[in-house]
Amino acid sequence: MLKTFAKGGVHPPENKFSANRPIEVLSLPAKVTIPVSQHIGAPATIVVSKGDKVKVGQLIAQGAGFVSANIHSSVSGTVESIEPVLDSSGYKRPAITIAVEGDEWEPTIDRSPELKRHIDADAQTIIKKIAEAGIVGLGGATFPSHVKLSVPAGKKADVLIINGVECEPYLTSDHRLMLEKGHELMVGIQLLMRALNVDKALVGIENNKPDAIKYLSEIAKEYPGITAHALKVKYPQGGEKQLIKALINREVPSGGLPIDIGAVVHNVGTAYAVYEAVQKNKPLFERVVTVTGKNLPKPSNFLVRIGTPVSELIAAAGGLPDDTAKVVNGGPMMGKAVTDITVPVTKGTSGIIVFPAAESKRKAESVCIRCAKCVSACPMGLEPYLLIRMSQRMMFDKMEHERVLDCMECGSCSFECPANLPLLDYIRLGKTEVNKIIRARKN
Amino acid sequence: MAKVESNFKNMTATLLVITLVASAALGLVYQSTMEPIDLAQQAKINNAIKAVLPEFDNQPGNEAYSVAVDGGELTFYLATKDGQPVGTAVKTFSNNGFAGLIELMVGFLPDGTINKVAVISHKETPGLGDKIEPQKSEFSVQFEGKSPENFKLLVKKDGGDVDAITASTITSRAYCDALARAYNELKKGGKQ
Amino acid sequence: MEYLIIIIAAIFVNNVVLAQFLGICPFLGVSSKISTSAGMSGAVTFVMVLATIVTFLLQHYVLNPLGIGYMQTIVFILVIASLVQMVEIILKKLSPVLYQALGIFLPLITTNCAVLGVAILVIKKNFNLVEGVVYAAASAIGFGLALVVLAGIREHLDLANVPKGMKGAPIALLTAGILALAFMGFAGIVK
Amino acid sequence: MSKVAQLTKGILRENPIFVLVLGMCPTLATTSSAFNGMGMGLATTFVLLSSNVVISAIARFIPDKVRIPSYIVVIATFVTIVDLVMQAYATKLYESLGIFIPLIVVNCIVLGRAEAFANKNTIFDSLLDGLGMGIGFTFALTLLGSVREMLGNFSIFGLPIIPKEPFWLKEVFFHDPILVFVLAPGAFIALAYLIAIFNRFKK
Amino acid sequence: MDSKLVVSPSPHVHSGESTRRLMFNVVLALMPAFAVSLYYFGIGALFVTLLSILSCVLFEYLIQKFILKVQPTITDGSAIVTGLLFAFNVPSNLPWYIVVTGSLFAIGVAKMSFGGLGSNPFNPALAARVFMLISFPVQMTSWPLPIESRLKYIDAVTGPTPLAILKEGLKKGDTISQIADQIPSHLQLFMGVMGGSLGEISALALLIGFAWLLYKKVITWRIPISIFATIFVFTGILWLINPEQNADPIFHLVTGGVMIGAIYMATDYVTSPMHPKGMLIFGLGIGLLTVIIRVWGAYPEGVSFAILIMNAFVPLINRYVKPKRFGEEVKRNG
Amino acid sequence: MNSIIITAVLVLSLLGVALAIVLYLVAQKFKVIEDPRIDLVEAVLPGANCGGCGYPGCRGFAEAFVKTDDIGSLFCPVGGNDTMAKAAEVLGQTVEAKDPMIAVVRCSGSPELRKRVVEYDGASSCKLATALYSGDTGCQYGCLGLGDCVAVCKFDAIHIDPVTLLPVVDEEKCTACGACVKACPKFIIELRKKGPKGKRIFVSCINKDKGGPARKACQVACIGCGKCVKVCPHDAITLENNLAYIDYNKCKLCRKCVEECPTGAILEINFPPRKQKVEGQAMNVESN
Repeated sequence: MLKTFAKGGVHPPENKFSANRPIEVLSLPAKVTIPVSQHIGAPATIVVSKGDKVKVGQLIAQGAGFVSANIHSSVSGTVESIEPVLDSSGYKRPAITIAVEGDEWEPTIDRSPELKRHIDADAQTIIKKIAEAGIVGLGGATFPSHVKLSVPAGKKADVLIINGVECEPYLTSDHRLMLEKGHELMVGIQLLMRALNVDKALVGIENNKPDAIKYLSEIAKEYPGITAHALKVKYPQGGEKQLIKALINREVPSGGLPIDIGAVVHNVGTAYAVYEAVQKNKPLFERVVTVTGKNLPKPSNFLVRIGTPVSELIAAAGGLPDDTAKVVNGGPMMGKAVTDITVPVTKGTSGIIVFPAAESKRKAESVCIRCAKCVSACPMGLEPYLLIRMSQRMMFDKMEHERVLDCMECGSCSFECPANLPLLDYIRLGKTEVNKIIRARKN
Repeated sequence: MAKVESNFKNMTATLLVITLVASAALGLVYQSTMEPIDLAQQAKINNAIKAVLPEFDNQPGNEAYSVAVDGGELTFYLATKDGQPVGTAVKTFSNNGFAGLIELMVGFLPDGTINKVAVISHKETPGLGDKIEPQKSEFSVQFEGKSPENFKLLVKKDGGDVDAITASTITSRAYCDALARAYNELKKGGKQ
Repeated sequence: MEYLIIIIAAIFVNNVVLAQFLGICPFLGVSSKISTSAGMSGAVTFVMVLATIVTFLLQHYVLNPLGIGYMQTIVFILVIASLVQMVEIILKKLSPVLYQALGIFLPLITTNCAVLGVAILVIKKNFNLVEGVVYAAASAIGFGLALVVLAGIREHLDLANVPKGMKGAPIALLTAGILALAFMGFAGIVK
Repeated sequence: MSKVAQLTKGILRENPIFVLVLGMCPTLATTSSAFNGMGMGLATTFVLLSSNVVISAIARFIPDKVRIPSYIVVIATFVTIVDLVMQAYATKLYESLGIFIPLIVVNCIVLGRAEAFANKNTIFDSLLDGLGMGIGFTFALTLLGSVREMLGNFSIFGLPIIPKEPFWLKEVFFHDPILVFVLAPGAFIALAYLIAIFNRFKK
Repeated sequence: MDSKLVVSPSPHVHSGESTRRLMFNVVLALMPAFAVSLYYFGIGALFVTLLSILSCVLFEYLIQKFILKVQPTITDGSAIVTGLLFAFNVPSNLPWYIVVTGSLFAIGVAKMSFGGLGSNPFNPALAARVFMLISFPVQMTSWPLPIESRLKYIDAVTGPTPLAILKEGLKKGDTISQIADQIPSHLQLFMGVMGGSLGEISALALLIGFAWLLYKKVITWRIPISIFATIFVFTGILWLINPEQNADPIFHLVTGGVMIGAIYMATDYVTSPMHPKGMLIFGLGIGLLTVIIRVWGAYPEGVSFAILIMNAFVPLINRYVKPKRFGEEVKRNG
Repeated sequence: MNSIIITAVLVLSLLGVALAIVLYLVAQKFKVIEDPRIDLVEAVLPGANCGGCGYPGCRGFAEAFVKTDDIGSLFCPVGGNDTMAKAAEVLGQTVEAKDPMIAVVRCSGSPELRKRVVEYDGASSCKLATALYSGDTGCQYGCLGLGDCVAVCKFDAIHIDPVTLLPVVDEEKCTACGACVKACPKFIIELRKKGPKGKRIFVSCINKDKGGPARKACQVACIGCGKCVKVCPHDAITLENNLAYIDYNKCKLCRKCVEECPTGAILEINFPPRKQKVEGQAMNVESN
């Protein structure tokens, strides 16, 4: 019996069309648009101005405050404009547009392909380098990584958990990364272990990637303390709390963080970025993105510069199919539908999924028949059927009581609902309102 | 309109007056209705007896006597006309009803044959057991003019002569049980 | 065993509300929330037992010996009304906590015909004092059970799309009706 | 408000059962037949009428703090009178109404009208009000009783409503009445729909 | 691509499950039992079932269209399930007007008055059955004998159910061994050779449907199994105490409405608890009440009443029995 | 006299006296002190408990009203001046009359004038859609048309027009309680002076984009050209962030700005029709 988390979860069709497509480097676009808020926290402060010449890897926006991250240019060229541009949030937000001229990198970056296994940086240096490189959680949460590594006083991490689950259907970028950059990943994990001062790291991988499990288990033998673990395929195992529960059987308390029970979770993509930042001095300005879809001619995994328009990726994957009616940034369960395919790739873009018209629109809602499928699907043990009714009737104080804030918006409830109720929609609404109530109470 | 103040004296006085008037009024009404109420009670018993016996002219209620039996009580009412006995009404019961106690009034003619049976009270299921009431089914008619000597007071299923009410064997059994009890006591101590 | 029969009969078989139609007004009025219905049940239990004891003593030691049984109604209701008020005062003074939980329901109890009804029934059924108390307590529990269950269903229906005309009293009555149907299943458990 | 309106408001606009939803216990308990319902309604009307008149007459002599007990005594007196009189002259009805005769005393309508109307209006107005409310109450009980009797016994005021001819009417369509309506659950269900229908027509 | 892009909140995929499919699976699961009842009760079973389904669907349509004035939703299949279950809970010789009245009560009173599918606190088919049982006690308790009544409807030969034989015998003062020869063997009971409601007789057929529902994940095992277990244990204890006054637990499981009630009626989504623990409590309650009514009550069968009573408790169970939250142990610190 | 009557009289009288004593003691010992004026004030309030006054329900308002020194600072938007005068009467004071207000919707972007560029498919809630994207049109300020304002209105005074897909305020029913103002996540609804005979003029747009993008997204957008500011004789119009705003306290309803506006973003309501029409869309809103 394979390990998995205890409660709830669903198993959507996997549809991993691009699993066998090696990572390709996407050719440079003519222009990139780099938003300055690509992470959770305050937007970064822009440090270049219109007309400036920039190089690849040059700092163009400085992290503002504690929970924020640096942003670097992903191309070389001229800053064409600094003004609000529509991004995948659906809003126009401040961004730096750079016209690409050549491909000139900052000289400090080590561009050699060979593996650098020896680690000479100490914990402080590692965290500092990660912060400088602007690394955020690449699984999609985009939480600044250096913040996660700075364990608050009085707490102690005893285990590092590496998320190679990739439980979202369709996406394969982490899968390819594990297969193709296994050793770099291992070194990255070791760097993270040193930064956290732990001697144990567990890599959790779902059983639908047997090649990755086999490969990583093998090479992990060379890296003391690191082990790879196969997990039963069940969404949302990639959720921090579920992954911790599955691997070490600890439960993060309600309202708490993984560090409260001694665990820190990082994505494999993040670990790879950490390797590049610390060992190769390379800031985060490119990432692996899966471009896929049922009717897309050539589902692929691309190494993409941040700021590249999504339309370029789709073009490289064979072009937008005629029947496309929805384009999603991220996985099908938690990703965000974009309002325009020209929006730029950001640090949090793990995949672009193109949906045909037939699968784009929701089916008509009927009424709740109290089948309790949402209750059994919820990995947090909540009662979505109750929450949606409360939310629709604006009973927000009661929703707080029902722990609506524990919801991590995995979408399992909406996925399962036979009545096609917009459960998660209303729960989200409730969460926003409850947060407002809590804030008002604190003031 | 000036309200009366709520002080101790006023409050006590008010209540006193009201209760005085109320109790006096009630007393008067009670006195004047005492007799009609008694008469009504009498009439009720007489009516029940009338329903099961031929015409009589005495007040059987005044000459009733009771016998304790099987944890209950049977009451015998002797009816006469012109001094001649016309029959005995027996208030009888059975505890074996579907929902407990069933009370019947059985009218026996002087020769021991059943004249008529009326139901005084029961809690049987409406639509099923309540068919023992004469106005709800023909069930009770089958006993009329039968003497328990040769008409076995048991349902046919148990080897008797009684056609049970459809789907209410238990009630029918209890009914027979009550009748049998009345007849047995009547034979034992009755017919004075 | 006899007490057990009285208890089961009063709670399930002849439930005060569902089979005897006593206390319908509070049953409909206070059943929109579970918490208030629970408070009401507590208050009713308390008053019902107390009222039964007092009225029982009055009936058997005052009214009957004096031959004025016909004054039952007027005496009982006066006693219950003032009893409720006294309980309210005493509670307020002695146990503010209890008063908070039950007190607000006390004024409603005067016009709860279940209290007067049970007091009269205890006399009618020829119970002795202990039986009377047991009967009163069980009746109150039966009342509370029906009330809390109805409140649960009504809270559930608050979140449902009850047709306009059925909202409020009709749907509560209808629920009570089906509840009464279901409770008929207990028929015959106690003779 | 005109005197006529004073009288008629209780019948429809402020009907104690269908609109105010008061006095539910006797409404449900005594309406297994139209006759019983009407009997209960009339008994209540008498109490309502008399207590309204008396209370409006004596209201201003009663200190506030003993208002309620005084009213209760007045009401209880009339209830007991009804009780005794019915026992004497309407034994059958008295027995089928049972405990609900003394319980008129706690019928919210009676005390409610005393509190809300009689103690601040003239005797004549109170009389009209009591009469109107009583008629409304009687109307509601008779209606409910009729409906229940019709469905549960196929009769109204004891008279069968299904004609004997043609025979197939009884054999095919109305073989057996829906018994539940003369039992406890039927009372709740019938009243629920009567109020719902009333709500519908009110709008 | 020339149409507008669709923007919707996540998730962007759906399991494809629908109310209609769930209902369809319930209907499918009831088919073995229907086949058995057709075999035993013949045209009566066919007529009553079709009439019940037809009138339920028709009443739902008429009420939604003309009284509530909403878009009729008869295509969701719930009215069909209600009709089917109501028919399965009545004798196959039930006069047509009772079937129609029952359907009207199920749909009009027990379902639509509360707001339709998803809102009704009581199982419509069961509420209707109990309503009819009390209204028409004779017709609702005259059970056609299996096989013999195949070609008859109204004038079928009737006889009591095993439970009624048991109840009556015990009331009369007989012992179990005296009654035993009037009752079919356990195997016959299991196969369904007995008088009873048209769909409840064959435990075997109903269990086949149970397996289908479990396989299709329409229901979970919790409610049925907890009912079976409670009845088994409770009657088992009584039986061990006095086997001459109490029937054995197997007898209790395979007779009457236990199977159809536990598998199809108690598990009705709308009227059963939402959480695993609540489901177990619900099943326990139904089991206990069933046995209490069967053994001590006036009615020989108590499953319908038991489920209906527990239906009333479901809101309370849902409210006070909550699923275990993730990370429950520590209190929220924000 | 019969002895039964005498005992009855005695018993009941004793009971009556005993009760009177008890109740008297009760009345003496437990007096509840609450300002009776609160009830009186509450009685004159509308009882809608809408919270438009800023207090939790009408009772809360009544308490505050009785306690406060300056009753002029409190106002019940639902009841309006009549109610306030009555309430003040209870306290023996007078209040100054306030100008009646009404909710206005500051967006005229019907689908015809403001092209939809994407299609929304989710729960019908503006708040929710706001979290998802800026709207289904090129204008990220405009009305989403999902009706959060309709849902919160206690007076049934606001509805989404099926043609324009914009909220329309029912002048008769609107009490200016402000619930819709709070509910709109786009801040499109504003409380403005109702004006004499309901006449009022306002800029029906809150687009802060520059002229080009604003015009491109919506034909009736305020493009921040400033013509109205120049033409206004009363200094009532200000321009900030490419958006004009008319101060309703200064506006004298001369309607010069309406004629001047090149896009038709300024609306005039309840004016008699004039000879030359500005644009069709002004009629749309008027004809509610």
